[in-house]
Amino acid sequence: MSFLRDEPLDLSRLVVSVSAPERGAVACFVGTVRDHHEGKSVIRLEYSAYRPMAEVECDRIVAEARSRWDADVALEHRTGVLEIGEASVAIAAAAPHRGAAFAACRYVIEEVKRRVPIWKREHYADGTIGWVEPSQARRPPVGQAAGDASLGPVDSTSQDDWAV
Amino acid sequence: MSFLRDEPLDLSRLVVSVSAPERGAVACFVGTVRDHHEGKSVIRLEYSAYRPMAEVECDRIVAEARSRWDADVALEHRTGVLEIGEASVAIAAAAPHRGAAFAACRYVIEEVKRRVPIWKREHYADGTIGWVEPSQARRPPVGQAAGDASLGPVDSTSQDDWAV
Amino acid sequence: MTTSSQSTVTIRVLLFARYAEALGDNALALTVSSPATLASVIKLLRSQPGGEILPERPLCAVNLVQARLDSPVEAGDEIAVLPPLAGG
Amino acid sequence: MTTSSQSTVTIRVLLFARYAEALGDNALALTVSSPATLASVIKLLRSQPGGEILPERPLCAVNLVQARLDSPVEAGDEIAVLPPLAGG
Repeated sequence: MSFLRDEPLDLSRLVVSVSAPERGAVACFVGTVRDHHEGKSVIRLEYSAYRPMAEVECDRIVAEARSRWDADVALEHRTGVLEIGEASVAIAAAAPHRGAAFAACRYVIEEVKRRVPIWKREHYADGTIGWVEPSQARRPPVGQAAGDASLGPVDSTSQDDWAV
Repeated sequence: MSFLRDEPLDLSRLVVSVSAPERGAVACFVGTVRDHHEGKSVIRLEYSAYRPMAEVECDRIVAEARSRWDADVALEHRTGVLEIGEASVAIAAAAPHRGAAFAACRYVIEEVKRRVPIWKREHYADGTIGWVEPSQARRPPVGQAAGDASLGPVDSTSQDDWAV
Repeated sequence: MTTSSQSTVTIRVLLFARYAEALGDNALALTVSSPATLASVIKLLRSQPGGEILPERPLCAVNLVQARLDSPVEAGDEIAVLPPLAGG
Repeated sequence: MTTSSQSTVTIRVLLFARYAEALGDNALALTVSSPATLASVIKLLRSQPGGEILPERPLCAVNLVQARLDSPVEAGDEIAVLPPLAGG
């Protein structure tokens, strides 16, 4: 199975894939392409990836979420050109109870943003194009060398951060 | 618009209804019928409601979530007979950022369970039928009169409980 | 249409789920002293056949809004007595 | 296929997004002293035309796993230099 997709994502398919008679709670997340970024009007977006590593990293994240919350988890990320409103990422997490489903789902989107080697390039209404840098919150703290970021899994002591 | 539905719920329709170019994060929740409850094998489930009050209460909950998190929120709850695995409740919350989307979605499911006058009757594999009482966690604290539960909106000081 | 004498009022009460089953109907008309409160309606309801299933202080709504037991009620109000909720 | 002399090794480096754009290609072969580390590869990469865009300590992966700059690297390893991630 591939986590990276060149075709439109289908949340319903993910929900079906994780649902089961013993798991009565499904939490989902869909990220869609916004029409603006830092004051500029965006008309379309292009996602590229270091595909083999992105697949491996997605697989690790999903496995971590499954084992931590006894959930079943499905994840897909778009690559290629996306129009405004199209889904860039879709996640479904099913568990016997909703707390675990929400926590697993939230964990996966945070870790995808933090660890999966994917980049995006925005096409603006004024004809310019720009690589999107992660927001301030995701840059290394001030005083640390730029780019000296870590993408290892969160250590187990921070698991509570994901409780929802 | 009606929040109570006699036909199968469609999460995709809810996601589309809340999505917009400026809201790039959609968090969803789907509750499905489980095949067991307190050790008994469940074969089907029946939801009934005090419909006019349930509609009003759902409307209030959605309005609260919208205004607290600047989110757009859609909610549907099934009534009638449901088979195992069918969705009993579906929620989609869209916001510019994922924290707000998750918090709004979680708020709605918790409040639906706490405040909306809906009841369910389980049909068991052994031929018996039982009204489902809320779990221990949702019963009034020990020492409080049975049934003396409140279904008013949470007060504003407890808003942080819903931060995700 | 209900009519009230000088000292009593007839209140229509909606019942649901387990309570409707126990009391044998999903709506009952009860005549109580006027002025009436939710508490006086509940007290009479608990004395009906099957009414012993009701707790002393059940969840109640008047005109679609949760109401305390000391709330006054009048003929024409939509009174509902709600078993523990189980939606979601 | 790369060959190494007694004192140097040729390392193939994958580049992505902004870095690939700046260095004009999504893969480069660099010859560095042996034994080599990620740090020695990055140092040489930063001296290439366009390489000044790289931070001193970029995010790197060796064989699909994030690696520290003091990690040893050999011919045949899949070395990747990653701009700040922007998935999701």
